[in-house]
Amino acid sequence: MDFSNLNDYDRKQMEHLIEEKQMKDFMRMYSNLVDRCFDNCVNDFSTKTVTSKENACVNRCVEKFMKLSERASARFAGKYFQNINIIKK
Amino acid sequence: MDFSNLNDYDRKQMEHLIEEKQMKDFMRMYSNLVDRCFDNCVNDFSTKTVTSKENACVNRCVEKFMKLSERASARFAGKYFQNINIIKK
Amino acid sequence: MDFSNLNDYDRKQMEHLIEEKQMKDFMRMYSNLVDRCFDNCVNDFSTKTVTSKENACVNRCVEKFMKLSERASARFAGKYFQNINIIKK
Amino acid sequence: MNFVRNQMPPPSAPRGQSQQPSVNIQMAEQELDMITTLFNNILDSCHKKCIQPNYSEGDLNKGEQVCIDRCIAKYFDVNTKVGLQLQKMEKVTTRK
Amino acid sequence: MNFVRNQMPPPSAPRGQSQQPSVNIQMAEQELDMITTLFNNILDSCHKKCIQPNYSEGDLNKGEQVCIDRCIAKYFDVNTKVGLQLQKMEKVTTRK
Amino acid sequence: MNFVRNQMPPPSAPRGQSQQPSVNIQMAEQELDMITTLFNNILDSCHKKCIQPNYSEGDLNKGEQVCIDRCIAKYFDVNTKVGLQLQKMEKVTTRK
Repeated sequence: MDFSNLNDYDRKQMEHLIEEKQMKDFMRMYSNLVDRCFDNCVNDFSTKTVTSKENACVNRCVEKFMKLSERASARFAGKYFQNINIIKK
Repeated sequence: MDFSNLNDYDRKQMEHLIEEKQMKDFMRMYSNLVDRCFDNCVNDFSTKTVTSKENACVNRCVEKFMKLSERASARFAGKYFQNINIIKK
Repeated sequence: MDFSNLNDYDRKQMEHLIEEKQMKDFMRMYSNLVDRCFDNCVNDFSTKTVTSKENACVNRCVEKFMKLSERASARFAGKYFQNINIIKK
Repeated sequence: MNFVRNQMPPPSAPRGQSQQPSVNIQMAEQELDMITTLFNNILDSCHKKCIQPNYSEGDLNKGEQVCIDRCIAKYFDVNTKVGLQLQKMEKVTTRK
Repeated sequence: MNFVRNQMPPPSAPRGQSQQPSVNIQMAEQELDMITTLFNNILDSCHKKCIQPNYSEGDLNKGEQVCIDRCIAKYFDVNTKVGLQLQKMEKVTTRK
Repeated sequence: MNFVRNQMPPPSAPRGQSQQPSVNIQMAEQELDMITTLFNNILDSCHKKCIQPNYSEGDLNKGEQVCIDRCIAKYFDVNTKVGLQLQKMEKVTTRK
């Protein structure tokens, strides 16, 4: 993504767009994470309170996902550089 | 969601935005409902006509979902008020 | 979708909108196809290279989906004409 | 989604005929989105119902072709029926 | 999503009070999207957890009603807990 | 999605070089969306393939780490191969 051919006006607009998209992406990630951890961890509906067992599971689920995201970020950037030439015809 | 600090122009814009989002959300709900009820109820591909059994299933599927949505709406509003203080730091 | 009541300005805008949506829809289809074929075909993580078996599976997966899409396009247009009167009250 | 350009559905009078460009565009856009969503959902559902995920070959075999045709017809009908049912429920509860 | 219009949550002071219309609209829109997404996810998850897909009848039976109420309460709590955990992790890694 | 800011990919000449701001922005936005979607799909798929949903602990164990690395590499390759296959099919059917 080469931004050097964008004039100053475009660059500002692009920066604002990236900020907006990062916010939206964070919200999406948050919603999906809640959904994932709820689906996997919460199965006891004999009570309306989250049990300590379910709580611990959710905790580990969130931590595990964020660690996955961290690792994937690093590997992804590496792979992106490798592949950029193949994808562009 | 406090709209009292929005001026008249913003308020009109926000009302229009809510209308547009409600329309989009209804369309989304409709598409998802068709998908859900089709996936769960229609499994007989020995014919291209929806059987009466499948028809009845779809009927109940739609009714069940709308009743769920109705109940969830009520509970959701209640829980939202309860939690609004915890989420806001 | 009757465009005959749109003036020239609207018609241009609509054409541009359709182009933009077709591009977005192609990107969405591409992402979903990669996801589907990866999920179904790639299961051997004893190596970081895609095996020839997995490769062949992905190939057939893509071909199968595009053929489905082709056939569905034809049937869909037909059914759309049939149903257009029932849906419009 | 080429069928949109190549095979235009029969004319349909838009509600609330108005000369304002944005309203016509908005309605046309909404209809386009509905059609696209419906088509993509049909692809997904009928792939799930009719195609084995082992992909023994790239072509659609005869069984898959028949299944797909019937699946599409049925999906359309369910789409219509659900729409009519929702309309009926709206009138009963006047929730709009 | 009628609860948005009918039951407004208690007032909450927006951060960075500003007279620029677009910022206020943007924040209000973001909050609206969060609420809508949360509600729709609750519908999906609680349907999955509480409702049998054989649809023996159209009404919700007593068991389903109780399950749904508890499911919604639990989903809300998990939503809050995950939010707080992410905040704590942010402060630790200052990744923002 | 911080990698977007911190690690810019090598420069790529946009097609149809034009001085119109909106075209450059549009293309940059499209590329950004593609990257974001690809990343999020990788997270989803590799979570499904490599992580047991019982969450016995919060850390990634060695086996999961290795699986994840290989999963990401493979996903990227499949992403490329599918892209090339679609291009080849386009030329054959000239459907565009």
